[in-house]
Amino acid sequence: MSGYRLPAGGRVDRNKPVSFTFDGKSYQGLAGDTLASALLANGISLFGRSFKYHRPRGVLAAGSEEPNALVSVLRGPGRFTPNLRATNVEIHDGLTATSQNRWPSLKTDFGAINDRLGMFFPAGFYNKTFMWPRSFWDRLYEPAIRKMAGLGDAPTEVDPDTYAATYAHCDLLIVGAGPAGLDAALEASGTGKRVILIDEQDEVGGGALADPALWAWLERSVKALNAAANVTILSRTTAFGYYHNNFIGAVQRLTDHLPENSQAPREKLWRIRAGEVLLAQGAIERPLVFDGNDTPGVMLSSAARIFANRYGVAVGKSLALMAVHDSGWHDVFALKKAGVGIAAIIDARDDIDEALQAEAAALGIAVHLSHSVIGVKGRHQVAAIEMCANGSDVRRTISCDALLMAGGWTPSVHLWSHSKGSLKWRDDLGAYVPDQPNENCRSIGACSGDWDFGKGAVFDVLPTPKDQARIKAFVDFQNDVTANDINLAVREGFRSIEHIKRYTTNGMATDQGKTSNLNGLQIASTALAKAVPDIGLTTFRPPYTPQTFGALAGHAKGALFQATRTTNIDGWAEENGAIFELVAQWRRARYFPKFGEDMHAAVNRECRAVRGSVGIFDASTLGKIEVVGPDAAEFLNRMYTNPWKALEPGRCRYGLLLKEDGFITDDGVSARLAPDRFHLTTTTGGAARVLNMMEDYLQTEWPDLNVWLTSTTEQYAVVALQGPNARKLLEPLVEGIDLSAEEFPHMAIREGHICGIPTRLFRVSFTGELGFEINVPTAYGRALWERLMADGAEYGITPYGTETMHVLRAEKGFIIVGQDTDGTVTPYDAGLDWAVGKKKPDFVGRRSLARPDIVAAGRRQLVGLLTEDSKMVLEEGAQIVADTNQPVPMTMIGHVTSSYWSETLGRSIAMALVANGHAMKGETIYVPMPEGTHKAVISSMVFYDQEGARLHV
Amino acid sequence: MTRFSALSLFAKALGAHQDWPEQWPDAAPKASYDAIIVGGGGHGLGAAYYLAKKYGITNVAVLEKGWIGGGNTGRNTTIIRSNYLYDESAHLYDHAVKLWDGLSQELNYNTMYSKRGVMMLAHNVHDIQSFKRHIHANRLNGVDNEWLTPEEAKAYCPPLNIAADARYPVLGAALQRRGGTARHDTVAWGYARAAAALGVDIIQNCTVTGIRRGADGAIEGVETTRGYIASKRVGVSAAGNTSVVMQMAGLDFPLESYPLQALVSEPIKPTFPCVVMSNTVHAYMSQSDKGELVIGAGTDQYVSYSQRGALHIVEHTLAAICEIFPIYRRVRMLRTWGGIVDVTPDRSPILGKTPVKGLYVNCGWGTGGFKATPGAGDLLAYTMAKDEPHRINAPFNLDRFRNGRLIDEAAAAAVAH
Amino acid sequence: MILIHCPYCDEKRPEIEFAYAGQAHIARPVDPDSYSDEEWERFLFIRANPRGRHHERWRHSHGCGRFFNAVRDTVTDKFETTYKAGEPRK
Amino acid sequence: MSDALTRAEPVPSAPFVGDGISISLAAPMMRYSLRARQPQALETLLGVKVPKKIGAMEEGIACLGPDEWLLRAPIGSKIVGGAGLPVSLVDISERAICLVVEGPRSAEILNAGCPLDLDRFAVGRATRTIFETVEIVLLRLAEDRFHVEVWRSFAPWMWTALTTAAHH
Repeated sequence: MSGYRLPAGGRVDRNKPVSFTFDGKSYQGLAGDTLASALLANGISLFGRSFKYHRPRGVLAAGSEEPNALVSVLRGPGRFTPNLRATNVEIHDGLTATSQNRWPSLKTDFGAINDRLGMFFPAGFYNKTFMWPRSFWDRLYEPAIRKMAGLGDAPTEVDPDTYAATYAHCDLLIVGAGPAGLDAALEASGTGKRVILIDEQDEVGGGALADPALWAWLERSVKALNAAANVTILSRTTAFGYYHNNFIGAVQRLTDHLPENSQAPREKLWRIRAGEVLLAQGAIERPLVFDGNDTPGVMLSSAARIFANRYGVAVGKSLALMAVHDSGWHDVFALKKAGVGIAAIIDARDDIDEALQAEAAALGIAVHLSHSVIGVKGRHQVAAIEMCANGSDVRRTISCDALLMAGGWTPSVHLWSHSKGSLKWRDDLGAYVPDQPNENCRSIGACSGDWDFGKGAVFDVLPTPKDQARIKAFVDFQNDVTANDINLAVREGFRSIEHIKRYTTNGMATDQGKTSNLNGLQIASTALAKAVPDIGLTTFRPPYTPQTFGALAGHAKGALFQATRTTNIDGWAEENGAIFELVAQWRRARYFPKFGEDMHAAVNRECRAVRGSVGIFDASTLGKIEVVGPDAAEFLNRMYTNPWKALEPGRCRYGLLLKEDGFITDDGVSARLAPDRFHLTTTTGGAARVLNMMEDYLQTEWPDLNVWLTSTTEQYAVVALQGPNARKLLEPLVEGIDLSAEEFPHMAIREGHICGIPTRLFRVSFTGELGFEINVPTAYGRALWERLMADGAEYGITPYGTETMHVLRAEKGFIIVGQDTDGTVTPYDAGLDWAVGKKKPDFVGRRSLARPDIVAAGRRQLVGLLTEDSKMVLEEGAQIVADTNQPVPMTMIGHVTSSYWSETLGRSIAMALVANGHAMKGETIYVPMPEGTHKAVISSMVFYDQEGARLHV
Repeated sequence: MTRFSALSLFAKALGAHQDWPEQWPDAAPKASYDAIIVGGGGHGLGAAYYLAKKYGITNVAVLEKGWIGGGNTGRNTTIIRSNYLYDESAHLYDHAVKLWDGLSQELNYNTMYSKRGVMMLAHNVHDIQSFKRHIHANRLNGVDNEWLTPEEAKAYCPPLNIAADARYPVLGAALQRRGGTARHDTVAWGYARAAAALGVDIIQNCTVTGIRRGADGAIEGVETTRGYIASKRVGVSAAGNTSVVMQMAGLDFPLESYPLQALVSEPIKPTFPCVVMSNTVHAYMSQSDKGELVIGAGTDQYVSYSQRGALHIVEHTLAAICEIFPIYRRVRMLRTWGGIVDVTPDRSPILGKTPVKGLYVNCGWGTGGFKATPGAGDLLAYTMAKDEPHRINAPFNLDRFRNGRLIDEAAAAAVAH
Repeated sequence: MILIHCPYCDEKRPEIEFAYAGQAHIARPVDPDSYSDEEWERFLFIRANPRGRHHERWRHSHGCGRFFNAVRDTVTDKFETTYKAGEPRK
Repeated sequence: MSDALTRAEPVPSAPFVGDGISISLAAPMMRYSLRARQPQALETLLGVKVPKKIGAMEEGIACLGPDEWLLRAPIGSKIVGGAGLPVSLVDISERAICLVVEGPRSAEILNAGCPLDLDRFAVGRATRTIFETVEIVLLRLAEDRFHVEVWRSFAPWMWTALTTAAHH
């Protein structure tokens, strides 16, 4: 093709030349050009290669429906974007674009061998072959297929750009700023409605941009809208999806059109809730289906007009038109008037409006009615076309360098369909149009089927004297789907349009069938001898055009991806070299290595410190719920497995919570502060779940109870002081609480002050040592911690993390819900019979404990394990068997839930769920590991201080 | 049945592909069948095929309300794996994986089973414990599953971000090398073609509207939009619509149907060599033979049959993907879609007999049914042919919800502390 | 993201403020012990899961915090009504 | 007995000031969660007026739910206990911090992550809501001034989220 810049016209700025490169070669365009218009102006016709056959392809369209002209753009390190449409890429100085899916070059592409062999690759060919020999699939066929796959290259570096997002609300959302959308916006601009007007192009105007007669009106309209305080115009913004209750997703492109990269967000996601939606998205012209219709230079008639009128670019020196719709005639007249050479008008219809014929004659354009193009000469660009009178086989050749197709119009019903509005078929348009809305939504202008482009006829494949079975007449250009592929699918028994789509991949390319769906339907309709509405319409799914992952997600990247919850003491831990672990949403200090210790060494030291003197632990993440009201005890009695009514104020109790299915879901020590006030604790990960569960029962099942639940997890920082010297350290700092063993026994709570700050002081222990958990208002957590560290120096106070906490509690046989239980464990399985109120008539989960399988023998029960080799620490998760002399698959009787080196005991200890484990104390079990089988004996879970002497001091 | 091969493809090409026969005839319903399968997805078509192939029951109809393979078979992200924790699950899914291997040859239809490996990421200590438990259980069950360090995981999947300061750092991964993907549509089509060749009627656009039971309560047949069809054996394999069909037989089921979304990117050149799953971050991704990044999103929170999901689910999913694979932020999402997944209380399937004589059920696969396709089909066929479950699917009975013998894989991976 | 009318706040609020809470009007028995295993199974696990009109519970968890009931069409996802907990089935 | 302990806050003490926006940490205050079936019970007990409509705010008390009020008052204010009565008064002074979002761009910046229609969120309104995935209590004190109450552990995230939105 030999496109060129027209001497005048267009909306480009002829005083602002822009330099850019395509495939390494420099070109000049004008400000306002797209990459497509600029390359066309430079005489470029070859833009890309098709997906399957690697056929040379040019520009088909002028907008976002373009299936062929896909390019990659590089904007510096990490800023590589594949698969952009040249018709949407705005040029700027320094733009670096490359073609795709070709090797070694666009002109000489070895992949084009596929085109020569195309007869062997019809639709669905891969279903039928690559099966023999079987082993070749993994090693040869599939790798080869994958190598051919894909369009543009994948990015390889992390994108340095940022993305923004927002919610927005309006009374009226108008999608599409063509004449219909602008008119609607103007009408609403005088009202009190909040209006948002969205358009995907860089400039509002839509179809008016290609109609100079409307430019004056356009300028006035835009000025009026810009002046209207109630109207927000979002250009370069694509409304990509229409979701429930008038919720529309849109992406605004902010920086890609600028020559320089910046810190500004590249794109912004708009999540818009609209009172009413007006869809004014216009219509897309349909290509025609005939042999050679994919040759570069064959394009939509409307696109040629847009290139000429909007960009001042003639797509060729001599253009022919193949029309079945009047709109093509008008395009050609406009082109002719703009100074573009017209070779001929060919129309497959015989009955053409006389006024059109008269205008063609007046403009000196040759007209061939009842004729169809049957072939195209030229590989990288159109050199000539072959045509034939319909029904005849007398062929005529017409020289031209571009062929325009006017196949009629397809209303853009995509968003309407997303909204689940219904569609109706219109035979006269050969298209679906909106019927009944499902939301407060209207479709206006061309996308509703309401337009004045004139009449047209509907064809499936243009008449041809050639053997239909051997022509290459494309329907889906990007995916290389031909009319014959669709016929083959029908022949092979695929009858639903969804099947035909999936079998042929018609409409599944990156343009999502914008130019191919309707032609595919017509061809299938003919092949099946069924009316189009009887074979259905494939569903439109968001997004309307492809949208970057970054826009949809990128605002929530890095630190903003998901909050990491930290305690008031976290900063101290970080400054003091803690190694952290993530527990639920929190980050917790796992251990505090000193002098290059590994975890093992650090944990051993921390354990020795707690057992020997005193350790300090940040327990702030434990969930806390304050339960207040006259019925507080009654409520807890119904929720927890054990009795709560008799608990005296000032005392604590271990609470075990089941789900209604009888399995353990949470536990924690809770305190009664007053007859009508409890301070509950939950596991770190269970806090929100437990509160929600309790609210559910309270509000739904027992609304008569006078009790209220308040989360106080974050009201208190909790510092655990554990070890024989804990009391000595604490005593001088506490006011108003007698810490003596008699006055403040294990499992008690007192309120008072510490260092002048109010505290709820728990005497509890998860370590088996004398211990306190000091609750203070959160803001003082760190200061208290630092004070204790300072004052505790004389006792060698040692901060410890979750790992040491785990070891110490395991030595005492305390379970961790979620580690030693897994959602399938009952209190009995866990050996917590003592925590189940046998006399209580009911509690959550009680009935389920009587189900047949729950009372049956053979359940996995929690036990202690002592390895025969005391130095051997079993791996957590390791499986247990009773008999090692069995083939795979082996019968497993349990698994190791917790396993540690116990520094205190000088040996390893473990906990395990073992079938019938409670009855197997003293029996030997086996743990087969890849490196060998370990032997262990089932034991009590309490490995240290079985009498609890260390607690009650 | 015309045998598919490179040779037949070549021969037909010379005739411009004009004489390919129908892959399966579009059957009209007969008055009665020996067995009826309700639901023309991969599972149902597979059941019909195995009934005919292995158990000699060829007078079989598959009733599909729309087009075959149009439900979850054609809407899922095609992940295949069998590294489940419990013996019951491991045996069930491994039965399927063994059938996937060689399915193309068995059906003479390339299902494109690609053993690309399925890697599950561990992001915290709890994940590590849970994955190790899986790995050891799998090893003793003869199911491959191995532990990878973060560096090994990165080597297996180079786009993976293993930076220690990531919000959800990768602390390791469990890899099942036999896991992978297959081409979803071809599984339905391949079974349909092979079943039809054995005499099975594939009946599309045929919605079951009622179930007829005799005086003794046993199944007599089904009412459909295309008339009454008699059969003493009816297998329901209707995924999200199972509750609706079961209610026609007077059975209430422990099922809820939720919308599940998935999405693909535009095709890009090969960049992602395996399947990666992160249950903690909710990200599931592979790359298709066509070059699209195939991404599984989460379910919406409410019961729905609308096949329409919410935007915020997609936002969360892609945020997760971009955290784990930050090089893909500039890649573009091409298409999203929704399916309806039927979920049981323990999130394991129900596959076996029902309280109604002659009525069998295969449902409750939730988000993971595709991987089980050949196994579920085979076991449903066995159960229908013998009127008793195979030992592999026997544990997946309805009784477990009464007696408490649940098979709760998700609970086993539950997070607390 | 659907909009949900909270019967307590008496306004429509976005879905992400709410948590779905399953089928509505499944009352916990006053005396679970009197339930047979079958009846207990029905209470725990059997759900209507209809195509169409569904009685369900929601919690305005990031709002007023209340559980309430709703009738919603599961095919269109449209709410017919929402009403306060404790009010009779609509 | 000992030196007083000092507070540690989760966000910078220096305000963020941007184009048309400032974001700053409010001074510590006393906060109580007040619960009762009837507002009169609280009014009698506390001797204050309690707003009846969910979302309304009067004299530092915001009605967050049908039986829930958030009381915010200067540090050192006194509140009675209500022991034995069918009410619940819980001290949550330190559970959250308050970010003051002020300036003509306040609503725009809050809408980066908050899905409410802030044009329809009048001065004097207060509600619990969500910002992306983090729960907040949002109070509008003036056309251009909002308070964002956020739990302490989420506060660093919220600070980053708001200041990032302000940068955009």
